Amino acid sequence: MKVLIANRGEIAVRVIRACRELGFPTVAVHSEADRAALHVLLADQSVEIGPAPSSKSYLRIDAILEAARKTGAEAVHPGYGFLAENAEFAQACIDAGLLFVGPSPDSIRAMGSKTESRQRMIAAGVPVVPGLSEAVSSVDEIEAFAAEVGFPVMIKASAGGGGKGLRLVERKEDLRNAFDRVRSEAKSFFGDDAVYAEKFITSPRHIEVQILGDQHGNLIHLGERECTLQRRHQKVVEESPSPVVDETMRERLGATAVQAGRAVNYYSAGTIEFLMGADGAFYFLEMNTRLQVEHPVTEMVTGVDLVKEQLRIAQGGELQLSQDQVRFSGHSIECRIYAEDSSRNFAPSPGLIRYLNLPQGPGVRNENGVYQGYTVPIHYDPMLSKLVVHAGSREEAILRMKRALGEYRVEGIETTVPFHSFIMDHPDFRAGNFDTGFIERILPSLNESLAQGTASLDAAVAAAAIRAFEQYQNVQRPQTESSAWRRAGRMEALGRGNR
Amino acid sequence: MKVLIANRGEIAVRVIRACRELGFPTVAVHSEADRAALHVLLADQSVEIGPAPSSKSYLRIDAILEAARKTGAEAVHPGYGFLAENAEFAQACIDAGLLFVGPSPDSIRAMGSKTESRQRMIAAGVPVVPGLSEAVSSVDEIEAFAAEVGFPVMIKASAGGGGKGLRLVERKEDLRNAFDRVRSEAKSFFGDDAVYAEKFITSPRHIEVQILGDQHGNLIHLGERECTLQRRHQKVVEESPSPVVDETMRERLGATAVQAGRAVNYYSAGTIEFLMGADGAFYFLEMNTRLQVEHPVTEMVTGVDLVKEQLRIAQGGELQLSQDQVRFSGHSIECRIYAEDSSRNFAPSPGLIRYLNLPQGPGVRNENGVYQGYTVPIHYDPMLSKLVVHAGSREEAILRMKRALGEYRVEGIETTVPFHSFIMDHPDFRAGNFDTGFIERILPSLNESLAQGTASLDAAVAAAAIRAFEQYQNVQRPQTESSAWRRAGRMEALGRGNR
Amino acid sequence: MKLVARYGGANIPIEVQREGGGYSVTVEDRTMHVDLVSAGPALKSLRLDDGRQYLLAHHQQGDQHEVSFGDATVHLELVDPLTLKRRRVEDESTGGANITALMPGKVVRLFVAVGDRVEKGTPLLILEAMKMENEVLSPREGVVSVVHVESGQSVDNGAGLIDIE
Amino acid sequence: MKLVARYGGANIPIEVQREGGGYSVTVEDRTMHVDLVSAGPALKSLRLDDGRQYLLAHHQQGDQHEVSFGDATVHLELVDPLTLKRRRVEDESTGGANITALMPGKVVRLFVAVGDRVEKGTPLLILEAMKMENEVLSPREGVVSVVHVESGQSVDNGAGLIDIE
Repeated sequence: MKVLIANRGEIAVRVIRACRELGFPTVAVHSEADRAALHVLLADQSVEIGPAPSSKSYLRIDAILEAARKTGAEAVHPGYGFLAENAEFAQACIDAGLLFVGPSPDSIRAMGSKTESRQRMIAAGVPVVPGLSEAVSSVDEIEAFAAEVGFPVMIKASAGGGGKGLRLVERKEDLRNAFDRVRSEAKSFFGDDAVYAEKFITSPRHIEVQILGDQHGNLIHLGERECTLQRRHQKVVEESPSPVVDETMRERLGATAVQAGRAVNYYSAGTIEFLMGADGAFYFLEMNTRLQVEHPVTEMVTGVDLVKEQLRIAQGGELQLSQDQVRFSGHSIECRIYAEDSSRNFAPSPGLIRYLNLPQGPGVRNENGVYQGYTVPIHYDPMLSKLVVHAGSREEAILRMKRALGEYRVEGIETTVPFHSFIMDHPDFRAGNFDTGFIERILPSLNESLAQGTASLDAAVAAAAIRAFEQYQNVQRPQTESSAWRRAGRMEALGRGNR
Repeated sequence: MKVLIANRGEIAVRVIRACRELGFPTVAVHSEADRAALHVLLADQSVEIGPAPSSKSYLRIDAILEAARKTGAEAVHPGYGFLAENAEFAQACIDAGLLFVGPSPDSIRAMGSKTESRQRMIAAGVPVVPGLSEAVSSVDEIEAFAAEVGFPVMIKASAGGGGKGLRLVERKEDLRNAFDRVRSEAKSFFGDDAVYAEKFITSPRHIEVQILGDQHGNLIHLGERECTLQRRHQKVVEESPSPVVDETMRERLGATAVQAGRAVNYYSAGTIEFLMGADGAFYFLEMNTRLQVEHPVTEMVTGVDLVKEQLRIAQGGELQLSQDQVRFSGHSIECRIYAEDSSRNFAPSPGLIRYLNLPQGPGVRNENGVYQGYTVPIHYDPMLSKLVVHAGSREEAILRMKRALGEYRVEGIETTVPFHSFIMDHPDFRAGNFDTGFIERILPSLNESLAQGTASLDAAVAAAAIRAFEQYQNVQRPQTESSAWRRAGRMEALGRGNR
Repeated sequence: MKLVARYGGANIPIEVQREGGGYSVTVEDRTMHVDLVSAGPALKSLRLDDGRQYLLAHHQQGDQHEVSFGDATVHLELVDPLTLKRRRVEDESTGGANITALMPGKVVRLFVAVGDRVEKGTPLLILEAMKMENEVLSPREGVVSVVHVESGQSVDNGAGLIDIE
Repeated sequence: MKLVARYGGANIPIEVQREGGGYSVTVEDRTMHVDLVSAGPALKSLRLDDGRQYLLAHHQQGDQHEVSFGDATVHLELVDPLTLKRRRVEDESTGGANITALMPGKVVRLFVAVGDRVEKGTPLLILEAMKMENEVLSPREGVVSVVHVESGQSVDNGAGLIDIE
């Protein structure tokens, strides 16, 4: 089965690797900016589908289907992002006679809308964050709601957004005042004084559950992923299992996730995202009807290859495991390596990767999307690669990640590797003690930490001074004895020359 | 605990990685030829211990102990090879007040001698290849022996060697004739007509069992490794589990290996090597009282980090697992990547590694001893790195290995990567159907296969012709428009320059 | 050879000499005996007398040196003592500022034009790269003398954007 | 541009032209429209019209080209038609053979001296590298004219060992 991958970067590479192991030929598609991208180099065939902007290439359904037709592809894997959760694209693939490696367009559609998915989850008995589904006209209705779900509650302007027109209320006495204020703000900001209320989850964690189903009605879960560490709503570090989920909780989360999946007749790999309060209560947030960026941590602890399973399921295959056969072993952590400068407020850092050394050795997995000599373009997401580790326990996994980050070297552009080292060292992270606000809270101490590192100022001065000394010597006596710097030069020259 | 690693290459790197994950500072030792070797670069400290030849550096007990003294090291890990099975070295470390990360000198000594270890195994009830322990003077004694152990038997000159003075006997009728012939050959070749007999194991496999014990009397096994694929008595590909060992057999092998270890009061990691006949009967061959090259395949299927365990055990720690807690999961294969030219009868291929791309992605582990820009020296073993994969089943592991070998690129020197691809594709290997003669038997078809590969002759011609065309264009019009070849050149120049 | 290293606002005297197969480097009153070898195309291994070692990458632009250790980077300037003396005189007359792009990207908005008076911290333009907008602020007060770019234009790393006098 | 490719004992006519952003290459009567880009410091990606692609490394010494695909390597010679004609004339007068080291190593034994008559396959010397001894055989019959090395000497890859006339 020839598979076209409608994506780029590390996820396209991931899918190509899975296809190769299944003996499926692969077709990469790419924008004009991506001819030398790693996913293009690794595929058996490749087709250019448009100019650099995604809207003119990776989001062009017609161009992708044309590439499939031209190369005789029989299936399309959408990866994540781009068209992965676009029901129209899934349908267009099916209409073109291609297998879509994902769920049905109906499942995508049902879970794609916040309001529809919330309604369907409520109907299926899946807990959602308690809230008033309609705007209220009096504070009494909110008081009744708060009496039911408990404080704190958040009063929100129905037309709100951008952090405006909302107010957190901790005590009953403050309700009326807050209600009046939000209404008046809503009126002045949005010209609409409708307000509603939601339960506010204090110090929440973001916990998600991987589900996997086939087209024959089998649907299982593969445990949870801890995705609480986020910066600007972007996940930074993920792990499995979660340090706050025990076996009983895992069974409850898993059963709820399977229930959610069943409600939309789900098949292929999918993820149910939950918000979990400090009290362990959890609420459905949304479903991602596709492979997740952080899927490898689940693969490491369960031994299931999710991408191969997706491909087998798309072909009509049955699940290879029943729920009883799923075994969890050890602990896995993933760090997303971005082309961003941790020391300059995460400014993007595209450009030529002059040198790249990926960490290796036991328990280390690189899901790399780039290579040495590649120029990271300015047009796309700054994620370069994912670094994943697996070890017997959480503590060992953290130390392994720290070791691996120490081997990671990227020259030419800046990356978030030092930021991840900082997180791995943080006592609260080590203790598993964090919520969704953790990253923002620790950022102020990051720069201080970055300034230190293992760097020896004297060593740096020595290296630079020797270089200056050698340059001076070369000017004075061009044919002096060999030096490390010139030996280095010769080695590079050798490396470059033809033999 | 500061650890000195008395070794080089990939195993020294492996030990450094384990130490780092345990928070132990590391000291590398190196010969004059190895200042820029990977193990030296990765260690926290390093000490030069002598000239390039091993006898003047890596085998110098005094120089190594002096390096430990100078750097304040508290423990010594010997790796494998060099001084790893030298009881005198182990004793010298202990005498110098250092922890020796391995078994006791007594265990090393007991298993170091072929004859002593055989006697101790017989005494402990461990099966050895049946043989007459002393020379015989009449054919009747051999006949009685053959009646006891069954045909075929091998008649051997006691003073023999180099494949001379031995004869395989399949039937009783041929015994006398063979006996007379071997005696006369023995007389004429070695001047000594003493002969003896051994049972001959037909189509044997080489199966070994990993054991692990602490200094408190706990000793467990971690299953078997299939090491049958050898070339000139050098292992080429190893895997765990063995395709011919089922759970019952694993328990028998494991129990026998633990019995063997107990007979010499073994602690730390060790390996019992067995010869296994086509009938499943197995016989003790020898014990390796150290970490084995192929230890990673056991780590992949059991989740146990053998090097970390060795370090913990040396510190007096107890085993973290009981035999009942050992779980086997999936299948792992290791390919040893040598600097040898498969297409020229495995001629050594040292030199500068101009370009190196290690395979990555799910289930792939590189135990690398080299890096891009490193010059592989002529003085040592040609093993560059080990490529290890893990997957759910043997079939998936083979396909994963094949995929990973496809990503492996080494420019500047030749390696055995293509040879491994050839093995992975071989139907008998895929069927698990091989014995110790397999590699020698398939070598004649190797060259034929190498000539093919995925190479397209037309693609090669096109690439070369475009290069020639560009060179011609440059001569004609030095400032013509940009070309891929010159873009490449510029990219390299950028990579080299200072910014 | 004597040099002056400038970092953290201080001028530190340095002396470098060849010594056996390596070098002796004195920083202020601390003398190190070091050994330096290439480790591939980008890295070098620097070893001190006690065996401690660093895997580092070195980049240079004129007298500006950047030494990267993987998890941290040190920036410093190395000049010979004469240059330093000359420089001190020049420093008296403060010059302008040339603002350059710190990353390749696209100018999506321009806030200033030639002749505008700017304070330190005044937003000058927005540079977009990798789905993120980055505001470029004026590093000092002054008057915009040149605007090198226009809205919508793509720029390379290091390209001149705006000059302030 | 017209070329002749020599491999497998045959002379194959080749024509290369620039075409759009890529090239058209004709090998005998087969015309390919190809696209070629750099992929890092050592590799290039070559793509044919139908999207099939190859990640290859190219090395060259004079007219000798080596194209490596990772699991297989193709050696070929590329000359222009005129050179080929000239070469044919030279080939008539058979020359000698200069045996060079195919790997760096150490000469551990020398079997021949200047003036010795050798057959094709006569062992000339043993070169040791990485714990293995490698016998170097004479590629043709003739007389040893120069011995460039002595026993115990270390040699680099490509170093001259013995000349035969």
